[in-house]
Amino acid sequence: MSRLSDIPIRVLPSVAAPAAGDGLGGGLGGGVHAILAELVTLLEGLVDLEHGGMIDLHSLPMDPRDRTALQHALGKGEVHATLDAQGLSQFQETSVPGIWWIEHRDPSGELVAELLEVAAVPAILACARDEIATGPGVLRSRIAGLDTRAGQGGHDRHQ
Amino acid sequence: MTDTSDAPLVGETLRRHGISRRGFIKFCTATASAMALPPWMGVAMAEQLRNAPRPSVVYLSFQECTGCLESFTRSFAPTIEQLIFNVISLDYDETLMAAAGDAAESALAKAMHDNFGKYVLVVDGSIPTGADGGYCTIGGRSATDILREAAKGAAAIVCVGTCSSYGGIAFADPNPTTAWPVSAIVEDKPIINVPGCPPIAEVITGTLLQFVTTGKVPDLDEQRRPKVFFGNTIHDRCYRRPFYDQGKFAKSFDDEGARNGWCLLELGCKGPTTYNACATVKWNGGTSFPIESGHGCIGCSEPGFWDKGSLYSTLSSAVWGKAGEAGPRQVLEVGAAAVAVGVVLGVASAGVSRLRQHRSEHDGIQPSGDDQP
Amino acid sequence: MDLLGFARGPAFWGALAVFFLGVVWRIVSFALLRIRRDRNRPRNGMAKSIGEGLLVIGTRSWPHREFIGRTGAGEALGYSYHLGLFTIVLLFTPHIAFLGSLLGFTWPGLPSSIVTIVSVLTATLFLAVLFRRVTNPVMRLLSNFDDYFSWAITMLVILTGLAATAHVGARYETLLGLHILSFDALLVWFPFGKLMHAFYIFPSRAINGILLSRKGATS
Amino acid sequence: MSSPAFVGIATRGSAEFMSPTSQVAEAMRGFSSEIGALSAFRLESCIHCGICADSCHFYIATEDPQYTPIWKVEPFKQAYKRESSAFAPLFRLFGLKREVTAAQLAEWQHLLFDSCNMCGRCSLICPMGIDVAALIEQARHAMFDAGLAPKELYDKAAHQRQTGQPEESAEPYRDQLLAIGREFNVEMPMDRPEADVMLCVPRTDIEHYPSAVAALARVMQHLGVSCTFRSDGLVAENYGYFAGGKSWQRDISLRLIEQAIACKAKTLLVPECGHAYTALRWEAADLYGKPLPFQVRHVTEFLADALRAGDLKLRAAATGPTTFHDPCQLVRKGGVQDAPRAIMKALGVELHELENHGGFAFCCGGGGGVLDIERAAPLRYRTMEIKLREIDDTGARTFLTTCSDCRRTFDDAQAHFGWDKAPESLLELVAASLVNAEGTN
Repeated sequence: MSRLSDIPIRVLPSVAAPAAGDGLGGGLGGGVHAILAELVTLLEGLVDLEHGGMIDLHSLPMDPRDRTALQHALGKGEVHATLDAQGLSQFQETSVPGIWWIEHRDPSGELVAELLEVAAVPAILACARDEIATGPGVLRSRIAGLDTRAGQGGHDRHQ
Repeated sequence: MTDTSDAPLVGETLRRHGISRRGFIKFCTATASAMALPPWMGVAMAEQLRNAPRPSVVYLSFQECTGCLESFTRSFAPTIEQLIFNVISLDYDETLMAAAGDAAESALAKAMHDNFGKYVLVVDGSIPTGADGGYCTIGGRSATDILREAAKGAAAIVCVGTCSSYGGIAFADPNPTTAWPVSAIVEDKPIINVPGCPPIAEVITGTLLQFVTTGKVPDLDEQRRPKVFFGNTIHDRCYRRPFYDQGKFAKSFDDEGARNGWCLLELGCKGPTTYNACATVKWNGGTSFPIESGHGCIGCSEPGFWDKGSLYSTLSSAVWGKAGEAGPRQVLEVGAAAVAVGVVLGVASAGVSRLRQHRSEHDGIQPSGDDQP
Repeated sequence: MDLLGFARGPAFWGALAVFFLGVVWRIVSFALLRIRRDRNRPRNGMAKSIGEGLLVIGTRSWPHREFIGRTGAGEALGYSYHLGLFTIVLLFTPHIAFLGSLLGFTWPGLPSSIVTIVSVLTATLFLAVLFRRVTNPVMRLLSNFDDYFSWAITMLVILTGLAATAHVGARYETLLGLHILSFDALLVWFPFGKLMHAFYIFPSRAINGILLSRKGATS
Repeated sequence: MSSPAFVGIATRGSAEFMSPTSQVAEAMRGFSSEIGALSAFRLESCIHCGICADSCHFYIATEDPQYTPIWKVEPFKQAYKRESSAFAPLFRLFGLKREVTAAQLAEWQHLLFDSCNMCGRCSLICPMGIDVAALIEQARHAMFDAGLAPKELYDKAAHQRQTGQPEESAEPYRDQLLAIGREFNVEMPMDRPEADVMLCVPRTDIEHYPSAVAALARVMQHLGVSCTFRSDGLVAENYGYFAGGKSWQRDISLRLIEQAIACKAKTLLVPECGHAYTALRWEAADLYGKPLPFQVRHVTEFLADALRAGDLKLRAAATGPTTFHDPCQLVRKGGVQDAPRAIMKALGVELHELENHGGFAFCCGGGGGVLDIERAAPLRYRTMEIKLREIDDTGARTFLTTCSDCRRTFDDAQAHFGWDKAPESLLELVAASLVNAEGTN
């Protein structure tokens, strides 16, 4: 090949949508079965021991077709949550109760972690006890602030 | 840059920068994911780090190309900003620091003095020892001297890049500057190698983070690389591995196989013998890695990769001389020489045998009709 | 230099040189001994003798009907592991790449999984062959160091190859280095022992076939 | 250095004439001198697969691994590796191959002579294509040179070399032959100065089967062939061949060759004797040093030619179900594959082939001089059972062959086992089935 234009270009069919009947075996990694099997184990653990777990999708060798197959297998549930801390994070409940599809992105929008969490609610969403413990104080000081403002007519200001 | 003699805790710094608990857990989760640690470790790491002091880090550059630092500054998880501002105290780095000249050198002296025995020494570049160290001097002092002095007070040395880890391109034949890796100069300090040309950014930051979190040298392999990043070959974790198992190989860079994303082994991919995290952590924030872009692994995180023959010769192929790739010409050369010697020996051997036979005939045995079937 | 570099570099070229040198030395040493002209009037002319003799290369690959009952199983065992070895050596892609780098051309290979299965089968057959050599009174009587050593060195190549493919026991590059090194050892041993039969088998069949055909004798 | 004749004297009873060490040296030197490219190639090629054992009736009958054909030349393989092979200096330097000892060689006398008929069946089974029988023949030469040929074979060879007869006889064979002619009323052409065909006879026939001798003369007479016996070259057998004395074999063959040349024969006719065919057809010219000025034909080949030319007419022989034993030296090794069966076909013989027949037939058990070695008899009887069972299995009533040594061996078995069959000569059957010019007997 002497010139770039000599290299023939061929458009491959999109890998985003698996062909009908492709099933779970559509991808190359063959890991979709394994992931689903691990989810079953984690779900059973959640029911019996009230202790779920997480699967890090980032570290698994998956090609786009595997990913699509996994998404198809899990489906979409009712709850969707967004966390805005050091970039946006999306929490999507799947159609399988107790399984959450989590994407963490950094401030520039890059995907930095992708997880499947097996839990009633993703742990990161719940408020920590020590933080809740600071709540009354915060509120009290705000009440005090309201009183002051009412008294002084000062402008609203958050901490 | 912070004075760290009684360093503030990481958590405190975080709060000061307005980073929430969730934000930090998320950061640690992403880091754990990048380091291929179990996801729950991210949470544990977050808790531990919040209560750890920010350690001082000194970054020395010797015979290098700044590629490693370029890579370092492109870390996505954690970002270099997150790392520098929240977790560590980068007290000296010629390239990144604002100070220059004597001010920079005195910052180095102060950091080494204040944190003696506690700071982490990061080194990139090989150390040239030829010409009395004259090939690389900073402020009139040779790289060897600077390294030796800086190493004295270091808790550990992290060698970033193939040059400081193994000597790299400067060390390659014929090694004109008599360059050496850090491990050849410093022998009494724990050394963590993070090789690669350059290393993956997340692997550099992850290694630092892990050391900072635990305060301990992680599990290393025989090349002193953290097993958590260098425990598997590229080949083991390669998404093209199924094609290898099916025997589907690209034969050239623009053939059907290459376009179909088949295994690049025959195009010289060194994945099977290269230990690195490229296939899992990937590059540019997890965008892709060389094989995903259609080029085989060149094995840059392995010792002496510059001297192991062509980047495009198959891994199992024979190598000729110190670095050259072998081919039919060498087979012919070696074969012809060996055959020639073999013929000479064979003729001599047959000659001796025939002489012995001839003599025995003269000794009285009748000549015999040899060899009728 | 690491093990792999040594194995596929100096060790390989040294072994290849010994291989060529030894093979030629050994063959020339006997090929240049006297060949007495056969003065007896042949029954079949040269052309026919050569034709029939060359046929023996094929016909002797399987026992004559009269012998199958006693030797069929044993020969089948022998040939099957040879077929296995050929499959592994010639159709495993990394091997093709290796040979290709030396010869300058390549050919299509088999899926690695199939080659792995063949390798395991071949190794099993190889064990059976050793078992037979040790238990069969005739073979035990005939066997000497050459037989056991040639067996062992070939088995070593198979096992290190399997270990390298399966990543068992050590790092891949170490296993690959050991595999290539064991192959180097096999190359060095080749001219000195029975492995030479690879060069002998077809000429031997043909020459004796020609000489028998010359007499019109059964071959 | 001793001449072979001297070695022979040692064998004949006074072994002290030659120390064991020099015996071995002699044998190995002899072997080495005979090693040419071909034999070396054969020795090189063996892969110790042991498959040849399964072709050998001595092994099949006894399952004793020492009877594996290639094992019978083991000391010579050892000697070759040590003395003549490419790496001989290494073998000697590191002592990788021991020197062949006298005791070892003496032990191998049993394997090379008593338990080998040189039938060549092993040469057909070897997957490496090694002609094992050819190697054994060379090993026998070395054994002879070492003075280790069995006494019976040695004595007969020595006698035949000196007198032309393997043994003393009450009357010279010439006279016996003429007497047979008188007894069977057939003219014995003797010592004619010129003839197209020179005849000779197995001395086995003279002593045991005079009718076969008569049959030969009768058939020749019938065909009107110009032929003659020569009193100085009567005996077809060659004990030099059996004993392994190559120069003796040559001397013995020379008698026939010289007589054939003397009477300007175009053909030397080998009678019903297998090893005589091998010795004259496939080895004589080499020993003679140049191509023979006449052709060597076996009597069955000669008769088959006559049949084809229409010179010989035969009437059907009422032999009933019949089987045929293929003499190894003729059929397997000699290439006389078609002639005997062409003749049987012309005779209208109802042929029931043996399980192993043609080129793959088992030896009768007496070939290679084994019949003459007294101590070998028990082993020979064991191995013969294979052959006798095969013959019985055909259900044939008549049993033909065309080699007097084979015939002798079967007769001996008949006596030993009380077997119910006796071999008959194909030549005699032909002689009895001749159709004369008028179309009657």
